Amino acid sequence: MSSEFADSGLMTAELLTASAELALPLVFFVPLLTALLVFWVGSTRAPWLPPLGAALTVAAAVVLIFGVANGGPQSHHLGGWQPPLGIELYADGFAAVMIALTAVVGLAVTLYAGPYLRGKGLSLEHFWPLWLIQWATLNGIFISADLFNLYVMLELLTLTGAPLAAMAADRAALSAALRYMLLALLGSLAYLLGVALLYGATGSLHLQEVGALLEADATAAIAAALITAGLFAKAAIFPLHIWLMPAHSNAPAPASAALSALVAKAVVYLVLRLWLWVFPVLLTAPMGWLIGGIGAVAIVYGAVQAMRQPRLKPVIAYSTIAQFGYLLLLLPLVVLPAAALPAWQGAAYHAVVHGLAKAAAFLAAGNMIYALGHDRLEGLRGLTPYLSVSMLALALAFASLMGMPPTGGFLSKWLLLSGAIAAEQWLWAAVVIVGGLLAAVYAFRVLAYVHAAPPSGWVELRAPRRLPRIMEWTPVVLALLALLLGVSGMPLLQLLAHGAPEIVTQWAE
Amino acid sequence: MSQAAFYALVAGALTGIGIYGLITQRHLLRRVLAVNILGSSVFLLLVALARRHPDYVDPVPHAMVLTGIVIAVSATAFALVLARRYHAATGLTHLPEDEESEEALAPGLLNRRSLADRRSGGGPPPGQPERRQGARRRSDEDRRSDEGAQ
Amino acid sequence: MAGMEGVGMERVMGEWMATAGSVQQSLYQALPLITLIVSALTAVIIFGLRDHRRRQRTFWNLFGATIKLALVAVMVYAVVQGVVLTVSWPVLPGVTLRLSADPLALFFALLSAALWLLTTLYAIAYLENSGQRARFFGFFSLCVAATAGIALAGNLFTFFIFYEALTLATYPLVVHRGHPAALAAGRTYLRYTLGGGALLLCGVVGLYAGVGDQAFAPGGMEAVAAWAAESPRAATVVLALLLAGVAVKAALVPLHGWLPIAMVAPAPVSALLHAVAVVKAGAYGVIRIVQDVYGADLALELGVTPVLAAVAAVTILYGSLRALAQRDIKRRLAFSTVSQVSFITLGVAMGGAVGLVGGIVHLVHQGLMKITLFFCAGNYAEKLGIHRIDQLNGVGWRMPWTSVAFTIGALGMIGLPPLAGFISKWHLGLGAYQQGWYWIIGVLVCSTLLNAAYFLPVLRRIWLLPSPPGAPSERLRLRGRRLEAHPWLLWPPLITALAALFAGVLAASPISPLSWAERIVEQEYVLP
Amino acid sequence: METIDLIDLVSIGLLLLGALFFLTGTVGLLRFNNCFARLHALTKADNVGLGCIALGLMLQAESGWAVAKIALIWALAQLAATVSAHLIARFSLRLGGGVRRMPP
Amino acid sequence: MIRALADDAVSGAATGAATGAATDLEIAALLWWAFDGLLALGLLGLAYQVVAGRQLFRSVVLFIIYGLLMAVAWARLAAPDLALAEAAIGAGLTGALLLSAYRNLIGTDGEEGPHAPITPPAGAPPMTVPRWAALFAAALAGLLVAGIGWVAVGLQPPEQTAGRLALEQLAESGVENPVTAVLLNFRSIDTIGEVVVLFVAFLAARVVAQELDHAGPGDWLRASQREPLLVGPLIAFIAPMAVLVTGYLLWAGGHQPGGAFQAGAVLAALAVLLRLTGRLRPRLEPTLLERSVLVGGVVLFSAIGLAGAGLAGAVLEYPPGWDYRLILLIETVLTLSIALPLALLFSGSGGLRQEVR
Repeated sequence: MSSEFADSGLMTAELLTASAELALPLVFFVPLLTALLVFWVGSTRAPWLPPLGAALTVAAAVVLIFGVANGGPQSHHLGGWQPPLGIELYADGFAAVMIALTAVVGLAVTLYAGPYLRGKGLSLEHFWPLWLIQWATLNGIFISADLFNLYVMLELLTLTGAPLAAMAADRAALSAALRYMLLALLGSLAYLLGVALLYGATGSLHLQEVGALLEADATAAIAAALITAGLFAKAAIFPLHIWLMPAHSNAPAPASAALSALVAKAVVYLVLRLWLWVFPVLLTAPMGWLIGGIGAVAIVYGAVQAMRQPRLKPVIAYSTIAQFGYLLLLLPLVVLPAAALPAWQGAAYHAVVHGLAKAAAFLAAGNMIYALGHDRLEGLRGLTPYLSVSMLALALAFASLMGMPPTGGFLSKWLLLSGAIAAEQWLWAAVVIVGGLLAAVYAFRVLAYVHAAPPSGWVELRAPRRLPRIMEWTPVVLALLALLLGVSGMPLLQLLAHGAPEIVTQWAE
Repeated sequence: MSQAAFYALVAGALTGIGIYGLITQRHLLRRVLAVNILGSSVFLLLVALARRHPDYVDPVPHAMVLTGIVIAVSATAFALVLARRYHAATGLTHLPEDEESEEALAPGLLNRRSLADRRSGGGPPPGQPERRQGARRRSDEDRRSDEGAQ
Repeated sequence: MAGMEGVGMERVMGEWMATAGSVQQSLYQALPLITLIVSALTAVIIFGLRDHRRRQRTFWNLFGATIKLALVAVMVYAVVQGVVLTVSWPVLPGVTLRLSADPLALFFALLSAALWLLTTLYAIAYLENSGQRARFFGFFSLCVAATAGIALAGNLFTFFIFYEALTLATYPLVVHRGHPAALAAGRTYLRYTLGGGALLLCGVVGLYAGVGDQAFAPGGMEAVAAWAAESPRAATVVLALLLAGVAVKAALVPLHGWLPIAMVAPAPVSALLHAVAVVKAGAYGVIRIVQDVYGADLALELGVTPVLAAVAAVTILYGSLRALAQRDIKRRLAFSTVSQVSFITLGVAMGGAVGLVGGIVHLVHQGLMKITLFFCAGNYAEKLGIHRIDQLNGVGWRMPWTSVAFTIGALGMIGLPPLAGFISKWHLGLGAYQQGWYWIIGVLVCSTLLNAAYFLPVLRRIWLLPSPPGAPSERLRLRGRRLEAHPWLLWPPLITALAALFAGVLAASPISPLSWAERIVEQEYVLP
Repeated sequence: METIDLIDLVSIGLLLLGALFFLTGTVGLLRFNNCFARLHALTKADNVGLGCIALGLMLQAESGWAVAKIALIWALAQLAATVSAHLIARFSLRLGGGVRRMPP
Repeated sequence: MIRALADDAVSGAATGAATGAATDLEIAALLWWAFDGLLALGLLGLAYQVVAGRQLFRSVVLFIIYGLLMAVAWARLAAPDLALAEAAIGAGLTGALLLSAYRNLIGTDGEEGPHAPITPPAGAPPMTVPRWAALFAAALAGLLVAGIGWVAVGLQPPEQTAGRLALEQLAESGVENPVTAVLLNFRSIDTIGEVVVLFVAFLAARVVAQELDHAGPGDWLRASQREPLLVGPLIAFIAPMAVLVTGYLLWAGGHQPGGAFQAGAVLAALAVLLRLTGRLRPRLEPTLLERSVLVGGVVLFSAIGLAGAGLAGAVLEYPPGWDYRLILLIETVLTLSIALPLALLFSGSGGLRQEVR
């Protein structure tokens, strides 16, 4: 934060950093307890409770972020026990950035979900507790520094995600949820197997300690392979991605926004955190090339599939698969001295911007479904007079996904690219450029429909349904935030610098 | 070879059986069984690891396994409820593997026909329900109208 | 304004919020940023208006354009005083977004602001009853913001941001009509511009990897010179990438395909974007890269400028030849633009001071003349429904004012002595002579002949041939008004035609584009 | 193995007897072809076997609580065995003879 | 005497203390190895049958037996708490869930019911994936087995483990049973997470199971008075016994194997039994009491945890001297909060109500 803010609010800054350590567990407990309260009271009798809970969670998140921004990484030993025995909640820059993203997108989803689900006739009774617990779990994943605790959180993530995907309870949604459940269960058991081997080898479950004790022997390699495979299954990275498109596109719009922008993102965040904190000793060039290769293939595959989809939400879902490829490019680059810092900042920045843009895109698609009843791309023709604001949000979101300059997406692409070129990694630079162009193809294919004139003899059976004001403006706000991140990246990168991984900072001196 | 190592080997073998079953069997109930076997094998490995020290028994893996068992039973319960509801909705007890039956499940999902139709110059305006080639079951046709998408 | 005298040297404001100086001072410094924000704001307001609010939209459109013109005028005054207004803030570690209003920037900004006002007038009248106008004018103002950004960019990173933003803002205008042909044109337009953008991005990132964050320095950056000395191969590759990326929008031969196809857009769009904003952005980019990043002599040393000159020459000839073969008015004008813009590139690539003056001044001259021609073509299409050249028989007597403007524009393009076109060609020829590039003089003569070949027959049809019987004549009393078209459709071409005439005839006067260009070249580039 | 006192001898005998009964019960389960015969073999042999093993263990138990617990276990096992045997018999009776379709 | 022999062998032939009866030791070790081998064979055989068995009903039943054998294995590996939990939840409850799901999934798919012919009809769609997938799965399984096997054999136990620390600091945790100490004091957020998982599973089932019919066979039998003779007395005897065992397990959790999870599981088993015999009927929406019990466990635990931040310095830290009492209070409420969702998951309904005569 710039100096002017600090000296004027000296007293508040002290208070903030002191209470930041307490904000760490609150960020997990506040949404959890709100969810239980909402279930206990019943959301019909207290419709104001979920937004209030969301506001409190955002407040806790803001206090925590300020604490990290001013006082560096925050840590809290649960139950007062020291790490190897007890569980430590640890929030460094990367976690604070992701918590900020979750707070913003979470607030947007909470405001959007009420009118949307009432409009679609889906029961809010079960959506609120599931969504708020999911939010608590997301914050839990970002701040937990214990391997087994992360397993419990991952399981919670799946169990809250699958019912949201199956909420529409038609054949496609049910088969998608079932496929998601089975693959996610396989994923979490593989992760648990990896954690068991790590515990067997090092005797501790704490992230930093396991990273320190681990040597590059067979056990560590097998554990790393199992954990990475498990997390790839849960985050639907390329080879194990089959469940993502049906699940994300059949879930109700707010749920698919949360699933794509936050849930799958949190699992990819975990992959990066484990590889940078626990397995840096294993992060050799060939391993980096393998994961980078998977990322590159994911970028191309996701984009190619996105070009072929006849409906809007599958296009956005496949673009999620593609965009995760960028995050994986971090691993091959982070081992190279010239590319470590820019690649790390680029990947984190991309995670935030992608989250905002993806949520905006899904909510805009939700507006279209709310107004027209379906989301086939032909329906977009001539829709602009009715849904002009949502179409603007969709355009801005896609601009960010493509990495076009005025938006934040461009800055993350710039960072990744400058890292790659500085380290003479022409392959990864080419992947970033080609990925941007492929994203432009499927993005402009959708935007062409938005601008296309309706075919002659167009018969509109019934006028599109009027959108409630809040549903119309939430995606635009998210898209503008992604645009704002394009204006200047300094605040976010300064926050990210706190507690950067040792593998990145080692080259700094 | 100590007793713990022996049981760890058994756990490894059980993991192999579990993974093999999960991938090859297509019946939903058998897949849930395979997941449970996989889970119990991971827990067996954990308990075996806890038993390696001659002078004490490590309680932390025990706590992990206890938590794991409860999580496994809740995940299984939800998977079974999903399978029951899926069976009630589609009458099938296995997930559609290839794309074709995916089409039967939800034409909207991979709308093969409208792609071909769009290539031949603009489908009918979306306002009007599109004529679809007969999917396998006529009755499903009428129930699945445009408004079905959520 | 009196306080400004004491401030002689260039002042850079580092922090995002100006800490030093009084608010009046910081506001004055941040004028470039305010210009950008004003045009962006008008776009947002227009997006917000519903389609049927015609009156309010017209007001905001004109209000935004005039305010922008006024701000640019203030900046011009400041530059005349010798103060370069600059504002910059850090976007990423080691990368800053920098806006600086130096003479060359304002030269282009003034051109685009003035023509923008006229085109807005023209567009409001032209799109009287067509749909989706809120969306059209919203993106129209976004384009003006992007062009202003390109003009005022202080370093290559900022230039690239607004360069790509221009693509985003122009695509919806190209596909505005929405019918399949427009969408196909849009796809082609994207294929070229995004491809070019990717090349430019590689170049810019390569440059930043090699040299770091450097502001545009007249005569080339020292850091780039040092870097080129140390690794000439990398410097050449980066320069080639930069020029290739910019060449797409400057419509150099292999990458010009999008320009003729994009003529399917409505007349104001093709008039402004493809005659002034988009194409000129490319040419302006060439000037900035060759002059302000590498410096003309370093570019010559690396052997890139001769290639560039050759490509420009080929484009000139090729453009004129293809224009000759066109039967549709707008496509002929498009190909003529392709060839005319390459004059600017040729002027820069030659390296001589006089050649550079010719290139830079042609930036304005070509803009004025080409926009007049597109306005007249639009009028013909709008009023008489004429799209092909052979329908133009006797139009001169039916729409005298438009035809007069058309004639001035056409003659200017050919390069007849008193008009603007001649001035730039004269300087280009002189510069070529001084530099010893005799074949360029040949190219200039050839292109003049070709221009004459494809413009004179058009003029002959307009004035000398009798109009076919029964052709609609606009001379009839239009509800008592004697003018042949809606005044807002008629005045813009006349004003630009007069401006072109004035730029040519009174070239020697201190406030003419030529003198402005000479001042730029003297002040900015100390050339042998 | 110097002095084997009487209690150990008796408990070893009881445990072996119990194991024998379990063996006979299992053989009965595999050999008989209809449901009722198999039920008969199982309930009789296994319960007696369980009783012998329980007695054998009671002799080894240190505290009185352990004896009580083993007795409780045995009682509950008996209850469960009888009820389930009753239910299976009732169910297969109504089903029709309880004859297995395929020879074992 | 036999007991002494057994204890020596259990304490590990590795020590090989050369007592007078060296040969007895080897015999005991040999016997134990035979037992382990037999157990391992049983486990592997059953697992294969469950996964690749022809008949689905046989696989489900064999899975329950597999669960029991696994409980024995854990008892053998000196993990009594886990053996209890595995027997009650792993084998018992999961088995009940599988059987009730099996009853609903019989039918159109060619999989046989208890009465259908043993071998599935020829026309049934292939129940296994194409050949290449099977080969891939076999290769993957083989790789995994080899990997884990190689690691299991080679892995040297680290000298300092979290477990050793837990045992050293057991005194301050307020309970003697190390597993309960880890669960409710050292790593208490995992336990909160786990109970939330149960609650979320219940919610998820509610989202999906709206229109499923919840009538069980017991309901019809109970209503039509044609209930088998012995079921009444069984329930009369078993119900109080189960509640007694729950209380005992809960109380014993402090110093012996036992605790909230095992007690909750027994209580859930009782509820399953009552549901099967029609004494408890499904209700669509949970009542206020049921909702309070469902959220009570986590809310109380979190409240005490957050209060800990004020009173004892860190979240989830018990004020000194109060830990045993608080842990016991939390465990009692947790038992209910674990038993109710498990019961509701089995009955697939929102709530349960007494069967009215």
